[in-house]
Amino acid sequence: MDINSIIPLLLALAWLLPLGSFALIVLFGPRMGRAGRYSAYLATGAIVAACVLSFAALGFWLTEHFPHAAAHGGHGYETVQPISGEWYTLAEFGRLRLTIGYYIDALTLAMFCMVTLVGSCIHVYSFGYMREELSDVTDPLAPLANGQPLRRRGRYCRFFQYFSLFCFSMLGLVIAGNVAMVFVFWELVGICSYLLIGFYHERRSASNAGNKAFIVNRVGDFGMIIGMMAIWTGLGTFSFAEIFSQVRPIAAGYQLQTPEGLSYWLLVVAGLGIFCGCVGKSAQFPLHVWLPDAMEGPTPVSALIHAATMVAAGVYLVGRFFPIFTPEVLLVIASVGCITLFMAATIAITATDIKRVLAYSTVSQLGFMMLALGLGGWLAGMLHLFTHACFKSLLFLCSGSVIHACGTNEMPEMGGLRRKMPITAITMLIGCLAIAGAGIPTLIGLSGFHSKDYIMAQGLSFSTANPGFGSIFFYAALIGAGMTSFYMFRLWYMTFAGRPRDEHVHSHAHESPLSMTGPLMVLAVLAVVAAWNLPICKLGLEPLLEQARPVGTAEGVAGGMLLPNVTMPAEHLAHDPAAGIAVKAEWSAFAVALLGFLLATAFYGLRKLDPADARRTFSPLYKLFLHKWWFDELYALLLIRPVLWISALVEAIDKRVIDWLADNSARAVAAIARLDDWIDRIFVDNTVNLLAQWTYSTGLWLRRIQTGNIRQYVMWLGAGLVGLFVLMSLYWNYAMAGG
Amino acid sequence: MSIFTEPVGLSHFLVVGAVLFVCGVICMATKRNVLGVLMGIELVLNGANLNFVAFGSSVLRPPGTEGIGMDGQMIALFVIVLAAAEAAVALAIALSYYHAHATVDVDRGDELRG
Amino acid sequence: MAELLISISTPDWLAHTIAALVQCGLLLAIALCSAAVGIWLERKVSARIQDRLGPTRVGGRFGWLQPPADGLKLICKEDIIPTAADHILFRIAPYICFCATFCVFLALPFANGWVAVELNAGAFFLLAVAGLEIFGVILGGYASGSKWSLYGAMREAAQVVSYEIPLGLCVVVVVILTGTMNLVEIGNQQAGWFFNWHIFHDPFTFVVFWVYVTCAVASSNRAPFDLPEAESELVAGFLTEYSGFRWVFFFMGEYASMFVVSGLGALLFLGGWNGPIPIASLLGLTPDDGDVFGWIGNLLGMCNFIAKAFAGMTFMIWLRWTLPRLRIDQVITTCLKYCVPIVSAMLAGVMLWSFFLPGGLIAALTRPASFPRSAWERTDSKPDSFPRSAWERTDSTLRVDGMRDNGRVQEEAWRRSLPAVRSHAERGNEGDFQEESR
Amino acid sequence: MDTINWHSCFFLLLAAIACGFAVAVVVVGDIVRMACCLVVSLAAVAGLFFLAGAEFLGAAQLMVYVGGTMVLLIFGVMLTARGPLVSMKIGGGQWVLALVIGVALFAVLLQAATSTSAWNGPKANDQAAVPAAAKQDDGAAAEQDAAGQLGLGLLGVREDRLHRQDKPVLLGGMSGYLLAFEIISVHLVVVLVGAAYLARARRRIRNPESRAPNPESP
Repeated sequence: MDINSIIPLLLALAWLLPLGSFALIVLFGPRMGRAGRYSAYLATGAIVAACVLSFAALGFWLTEHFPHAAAHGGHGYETVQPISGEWYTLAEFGRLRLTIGYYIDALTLAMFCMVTLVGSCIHVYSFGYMREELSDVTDPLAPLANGQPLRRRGRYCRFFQYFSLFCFSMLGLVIAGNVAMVFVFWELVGICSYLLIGFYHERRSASNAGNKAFIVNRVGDFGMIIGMMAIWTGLGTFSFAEIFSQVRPIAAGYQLQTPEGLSYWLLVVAGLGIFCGCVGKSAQFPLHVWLPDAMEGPTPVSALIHAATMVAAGVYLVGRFFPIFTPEVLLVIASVGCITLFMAATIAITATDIKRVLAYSTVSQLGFMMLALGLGGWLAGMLHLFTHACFKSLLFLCSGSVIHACGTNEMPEMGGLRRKMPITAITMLIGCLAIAGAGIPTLIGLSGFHSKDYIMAQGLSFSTANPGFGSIFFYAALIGAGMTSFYMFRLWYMTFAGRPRDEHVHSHAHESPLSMTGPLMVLAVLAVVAAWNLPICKLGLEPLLEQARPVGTAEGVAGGMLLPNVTMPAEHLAHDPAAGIAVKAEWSAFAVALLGFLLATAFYGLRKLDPADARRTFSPLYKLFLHKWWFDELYALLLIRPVLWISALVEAIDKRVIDWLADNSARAVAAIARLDDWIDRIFVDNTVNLLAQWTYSTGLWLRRIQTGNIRQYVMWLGAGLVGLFVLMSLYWNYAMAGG
Repeated sequence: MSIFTEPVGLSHFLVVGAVLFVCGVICMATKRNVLGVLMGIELVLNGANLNFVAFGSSVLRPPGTEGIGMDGQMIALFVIVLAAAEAAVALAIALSYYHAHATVDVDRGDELRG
Repeated sequence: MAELLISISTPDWLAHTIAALVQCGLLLAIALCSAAVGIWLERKVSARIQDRLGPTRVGGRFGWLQPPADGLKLICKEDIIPTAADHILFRIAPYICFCATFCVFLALPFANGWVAVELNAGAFFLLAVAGLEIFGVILGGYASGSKWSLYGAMREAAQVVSYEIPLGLCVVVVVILTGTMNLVEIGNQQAGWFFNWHIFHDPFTFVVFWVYVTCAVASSNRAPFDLPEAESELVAGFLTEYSGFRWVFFFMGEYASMFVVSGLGALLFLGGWNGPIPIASLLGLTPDDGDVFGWIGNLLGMCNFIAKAFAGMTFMIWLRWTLPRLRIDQVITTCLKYCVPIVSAMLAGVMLWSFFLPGGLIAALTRPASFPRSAWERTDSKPDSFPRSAWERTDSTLRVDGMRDNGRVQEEAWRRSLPAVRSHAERGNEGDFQEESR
Repeated sequence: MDTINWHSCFFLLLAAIACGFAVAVVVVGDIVRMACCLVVSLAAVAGLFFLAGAEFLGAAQLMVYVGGTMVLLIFGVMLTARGPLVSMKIGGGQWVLALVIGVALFAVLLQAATSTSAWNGPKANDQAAVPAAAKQDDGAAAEQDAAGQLGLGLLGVREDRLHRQDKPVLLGGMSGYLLAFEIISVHLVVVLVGAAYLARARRRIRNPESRAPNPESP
């Protein structure tokens, strides 16, 4: 077997294992041990096995395609042809084929490894975190009508069942070989997200958050369906390989061009539609409102789904569809990413709920990725996707550990926890450093340092290539990076440093069990090293991803129809030592990060400055940020109220007009029916009765013929025969027989 | 020119068939015994059968005319077989009738009269 | 004979009538003689079995004339008709019985071509007419007005109607084997040595023969199947009220029918007039050697046939005095549970045998392996002149064949395609084939 | 004096027997005598079949009708005529009515039978008389195989139609009765089963107390 068949096999196994686990838990979950405790082992075993299989597949891949630095040109690596194919054809409608296929390149493999590795950590973490679900749970946040807290049975196995389903869906989304399959699994992860956000569905806020997430995602999916239809209309296929080969044919040197049947604008619509779906899933402006509410779910859910994997799926899809995006679409992506990262960062600064801070941080980081992708930095965006997955899951798990210890989400009630929970404090510090991009410029840093530097460099490269408006993106990213540093350290200081602000909380706090701290440590290591290359062979995430770079995108994009002057510079330009862009970007990023760190230390660490003063000084801004830019209110005003008004109006019309009409027509019908009844009885019935009487009397008369005497019948028979003969001899001739 | 020297023709057979047929009909019409009626039926069938055979026979036809050929014998054969079947069923019905009425008089079986 | 009479200026109609009467007389003589000899044989054999001598005085040493003497005695007896009897039917019944048996002799060949009426459906006719005999028995039993008679008649009816089924199937077996229902033809096909007899044709016919024996005994009401006249239960069954001459008719009918079934068995299975050793043809007494020699050869064959028939009768008598009587349920069980299934299976077996081993076992074993085994390719003198199946026939073959023999040969081609009717077809064109082979 | 046509003579004889005993069936009152007359009549009809060249059919008629059917009839007679003889005479009026109808029917049938001159048989003074005789021989030869032809016909092959080329259906004589044969075979089986079911001995329903066997009662 060559790797072209063995890798799909391994990945398919890794993909289907969680499905098997899901099915088993669905069928036998509650019977697996007391309260289904062994279902956790089953689910974890499945994901760990999937992880092993994924890494095995990666190993096979490396034996064949070991990334070597390209000899010519001195930049980048060779792009490797992906392995694509189909396992099974579901249906064929004319030219449209719906298949279960695969499209495997280095990105797919890396995603598999990342999802399964992070997933494994979080599964293990959940052992400890979800322990209370093993017995009956009293939920004070879900009061009954009589004010008593709800008591319900634990849902331990259900949690892991959803987790398995989610892992299956996410892996399916990654391995999918065509858009239709992507869409199916896209919706499946949406379902899982919905189920897990509403895991505590007795809480009103949780069920509302679930609905909100689902409905907001529908808006994005609507756009995605439009994009799919545009692709299908223009290209007549859903398969990735065919789409890319048609949009960027070899004959054209892999340059973007519009194939026959697909106008340029349709391509724009397709790109925007796909991006619209990604906006919904990745919580970009203006559909970001669901993600912070989604923190109602258990913290491992937030870590796995709403930070590390699912929301990254949107970015992944943008990266996957990168070859078909025209400059206009890329600019839209960059703009949306830019707005998102800035806005979310500002909200994160003022938030006090620890998970909300992290949620807005996630939104902001996703904005970073979108920005990088939009500016042509495919590698930057993807690299940040992976590093972000590592440190954001770490951060969430740490926050989960804290919440588990304190029983509250509010940072103002915490403080001084570092002595009580040293491991959590240290790992979270590493996470903060990583997300803030700590490192020594031009030399080495934590994972976030490298990926963020790529983004900054691309932003700077873009602003260089497009003087004027181009610099907006760079500076927005720069400010965003500074704010990231600020709010992350604010979070750490408020939680772990200083004195305890709430004695009750502090006295109850304790370090989490090993099943929770273990994953924390693993992820902390990952958060540090994720972006590093191995010392000698130069193997790392970056060269690997470089293998998956869509062909033809390394040279940058320029000259859209609408925006002929915009240029998305090639990515390697930013790292050209001669231009010095990378160095500049690194130093500026380092500087703003340091500034943010110093500010945070001044405000919250050393308490030299009072945050309340700052609040008073920037009161309008503070209010704006605190109320999340009034997005929820805006949506309520723009969408929900009108809908309610229209509903009320329709209700009124229904009651006043339609009901009246219905009532009166019913009365009219009743009146007509009475008239009809009268006619019926007088005329029709009598007629029918008369006929029946005639029939009856005729029958009475005729029954006398039926004597029951066989011999009489025989005589009639004979007489009839004679009669027939006579008639025939009189009237019959051969012509009548048709002869 | 007597009948003894003339070859017989089709009509001769047909006349015999007609006699059998009419006898059968009269038998059916005049017998009160179920079995008598049954015998009448047999006679009628035989009369018809004789006609079939006669029409199918090549002996009885003037030269140059083509009759119904083997069809005549074939149909007659079927009639014989079906008549046997009919007789079996009819006898079974007669037995049932006897069990029910303690007689074989068909005039007594007029429960279905109008 | 009619021609002879016409030649001596007898009127035409009279000549024919006389000829017919003479032939009838001959047949009647045979029927009566066979009955008489049968009765004598019965007496002697039963006596021997019971360690007696039997009739010894009338007509010499062996009591030759005992049957005529018996007949004379019975004719002299008072003719009794019971008052409760249905007079007409009571009188008619013995005649019906005897006439039916006599009619059988019409179609029974005694030698090659020596048959009163050579019927194409001879075997079938014989069976049909032999079945009529019971009509007389039933009428007699009913008309006697006695319950014993009625019981006997009922038993007779049940038994004979049941046994007609396996009996007919046995005949069908032979008909399938020979492809004809003409009894003369059946007899001639067994010409030659005894291994040409149908009983030795294959293992199935051997079994069928014994089934035939059983059924023949049963259908002629002989012990151990003599329930209709079971003297220990029913006085004398349907014969109870009969006496004198009418009784003689029944009795002669019974013995004549014994002769008929024995003769039929000999004809169907034991080669008819063809002996174990073909004496006639060895001595040159075939019709080819001249009329007179042929006639002598036929005479020998007739003797052979009659000897076989009497051997069969002797066997039946032997059975009667050896075996006890069966119960009625045993009789019916023997018929429906044993004879019918066995003979059905044998029928299938014979069909398969004649399809797959048409030349017989020895021929099949000694035949070169390359020789085609299919039945329709067996003895085809011109394998390529006729298409294999009717469905392959082309118009050209039709036309050519039609010119040859006015459509006759084209029918041959047709029949050849169906193995079941092939031999039947060959028979019709035997002359043609002989000519071709010469 | 013309030569006597024995064929016609025997026809007359048998026709007289058939018709005479058929009339006897109508006239005779006793059921068993009727059956007897019927048998004779049917046997005569079988003879007529022989005369018409249908040997096999004649034998079948003898076997099935005269043998089988009549035995069944007599069975019926035996089983049903046990009770006290009830007079089953019918009134003279009905007789007259039946006779009128019968005679009328006979009249029309007779008219139909004799109206076609071609049916009156080959006349001696006809030009075709000599060929007719030859034809008769031919016919006899053809009829020799009647049983075989019938058998083939039942298997779906019409031998006597082999030369007919005028209609495509008849081409090759493929106009036999295989389907009818199969249907009739199945029909026979069904009828036998049905007849056995109808005629089965019904168990009388007795009172529960008398159902138990009583050893004292005979």
